[in-house]
Amino acid sequence: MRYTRRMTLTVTNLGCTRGGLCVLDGVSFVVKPGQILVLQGPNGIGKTTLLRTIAGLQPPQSGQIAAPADSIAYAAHADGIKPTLTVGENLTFWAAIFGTQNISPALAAIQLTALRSRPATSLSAGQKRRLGLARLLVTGRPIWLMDEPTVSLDTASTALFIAMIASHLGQGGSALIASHIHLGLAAATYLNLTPYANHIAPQPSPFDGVTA
Amino acid sequence: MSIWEYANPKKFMQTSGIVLPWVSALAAICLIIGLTWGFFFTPDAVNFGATVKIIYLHVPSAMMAINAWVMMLIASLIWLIRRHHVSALAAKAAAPVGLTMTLIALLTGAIWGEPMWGTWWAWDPRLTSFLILTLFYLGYLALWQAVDNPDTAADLTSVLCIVGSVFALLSRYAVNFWNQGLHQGASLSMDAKDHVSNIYYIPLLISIAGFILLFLSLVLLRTRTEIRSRRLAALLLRERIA
Amino acid sequence: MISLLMRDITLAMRAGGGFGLGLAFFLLVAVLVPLGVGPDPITLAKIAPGILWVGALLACLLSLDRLFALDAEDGSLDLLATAPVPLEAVVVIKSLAHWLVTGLPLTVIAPALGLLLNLPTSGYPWLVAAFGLGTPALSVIGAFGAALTVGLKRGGLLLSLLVLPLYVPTLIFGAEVIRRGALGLDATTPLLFLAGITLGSTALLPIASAAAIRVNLR
Amino acid sequence: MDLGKYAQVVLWSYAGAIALILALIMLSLWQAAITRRALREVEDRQGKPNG
Repeated sequence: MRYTRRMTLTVTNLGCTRGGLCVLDGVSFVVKPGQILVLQGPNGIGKTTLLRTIAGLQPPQSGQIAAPADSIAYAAHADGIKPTLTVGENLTFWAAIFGTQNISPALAAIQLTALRSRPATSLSAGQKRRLGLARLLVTGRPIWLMDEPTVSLDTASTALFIAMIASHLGQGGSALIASHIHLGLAAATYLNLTPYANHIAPQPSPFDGVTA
Repeated sequence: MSIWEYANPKKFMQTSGIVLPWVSALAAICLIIGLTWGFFFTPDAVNFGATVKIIYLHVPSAMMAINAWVMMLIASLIWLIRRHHVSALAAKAAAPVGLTMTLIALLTGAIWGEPMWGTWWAWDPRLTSFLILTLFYLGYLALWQAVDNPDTAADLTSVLCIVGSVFALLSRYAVNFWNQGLHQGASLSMDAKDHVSNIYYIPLLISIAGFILLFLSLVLLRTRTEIRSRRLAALLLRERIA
Repeated sequence: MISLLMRDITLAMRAGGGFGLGLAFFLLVAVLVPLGVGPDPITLAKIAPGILWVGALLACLLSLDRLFALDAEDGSLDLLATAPVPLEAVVVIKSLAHWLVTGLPLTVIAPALGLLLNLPTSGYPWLVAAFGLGTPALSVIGAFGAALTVGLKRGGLLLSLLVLPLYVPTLIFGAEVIRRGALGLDATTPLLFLAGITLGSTALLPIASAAAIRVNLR
Repeated sequence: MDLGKYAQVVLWSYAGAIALILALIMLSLWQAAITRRALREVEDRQGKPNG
């Protein structure tokens, strides 16, 4: 399916917090259709926090996030799969939420068609991860936010993931991926978040100046 | 909705530091005058005997129990809309004081009712609604304790306070519906002051003023403590990451 | 949105979904009380409305703390929050699913338990009416409590402390309907109050619940 | 100042109420003192009282 409108994600001077603590500040980048941007940096630097802020799950402390409405699909560490439901039921549910009717192309893309009627409990971690990626396909949204997508994927699945991404880009989609390992994606540009990490400047607290 | 708004806890600390001694001194004076006058210098009421003296505790504490919750409601709204940290902490500070006032109202109401109703607890609608108010206070305080991030805690408790207020009002009238009520009738009605003949009225006013000032001074004191502990947490946080 | 409803119901029906839990608990309460209070039919008849309602409250409360916590643990709540579906609607749908799985079955078997508690015959139509109109409020108010405690560690106990005071109006009016019905009196006034509370909370509370979930997801 | 047969009732009410108020005042003062001492200790350690 072709993404009709051209969707660009522009982030300017973004600052985000975790547990009241400002972890990243002044982050700016643009992800045009057909592009992948991989966010790199050591664990705990705030990759997940940044993705959650862009996905709208938490308010930014400063800066702007500009993206057309309903254009962002977010895939977190946890895949949102119900173990007691079958693969088909899980995917049909998410497809219905996003208004997509047919889940077979998505299943085919991640080669889980054979397991369609198998309960999700019996899936391996890699298969669960692939089902999570298939969920992105059924959202029909061009900009994908993915948090460590290749974790627990074996080499075959990773190749599958790369092929899926490539076809997504081919149809005018784009992806923002947080990963601490090198994905080996040809068309990807990399952004290291270390310079934006904010542990040097002391936190401005509303209670400054209060004395004993 | 930026993370913290200019609400200047520092300025609050300065002004409250000046005001607190005066308010607490005034509170002490009013309480002492109101209660001693009420206790020693008022005659027995015709059908109540000496128990009429308990109104100097029951009426003010009952009023403060409700006003404390109203104050917490307003402070919660200010926090949700204007993100003023001081008002969120003031709401947190007022809760234990409101709870104590409710317990006092319950205690004095139950003891006072004993000779009239023949039992220590008579499930009278008004006393029962104070019992329900106690549950709301306990729930509110428990929620503050259960959440670690102070800003999340402030948001959640504010929402609970708003919803709780609606249901407290509903319970207040549901309780009337549930029991026709043994509560004292018009002769010396609890809330309608105009029924109280004036020899009892003046000390009642003073003790009400005393309770209001006591509430204010305790809330100011406790809010200052909350602000200092938040400041302490911020400093420790900086120490940990520096 | 229907898909969310269907999913929640199938989840509840599947193994470990806890469908029969509330019903079994309600039956237990209705059996244990006479064992505790004694078989004397007159006393049982007098306390039957209250026991049935308290049993219903606790049965609903039992399955509420998992309402959002399950979705929060496996990430569905995050994904639902970023889906093109308003969170308020998600809360309403989950409350409806909870009611269909817990409140409705309670309403169906309540008359049978009324027999156990020797409820006078004139009370049964009012019993079903009261439960039918009152139990949805239990689910909606309970969902608010579940939303407040979704991220907390020991949320279950706190949920009861937060939600039970909010159940007081429904409990009082609900029991009043059955009590008057049992005496053969006309109980439409308390029934209207009961319905009013249910409609009011169903209309307004999801907004507060969704706000609480957004705060907890932060 | 004879309290009549209700003496018990009145005295217990006053005693109970005043005890509750004093307990709350003591608790609040105690908490204030602890927090203040801890804050002063950290401020001295960090050497920048105005933050």
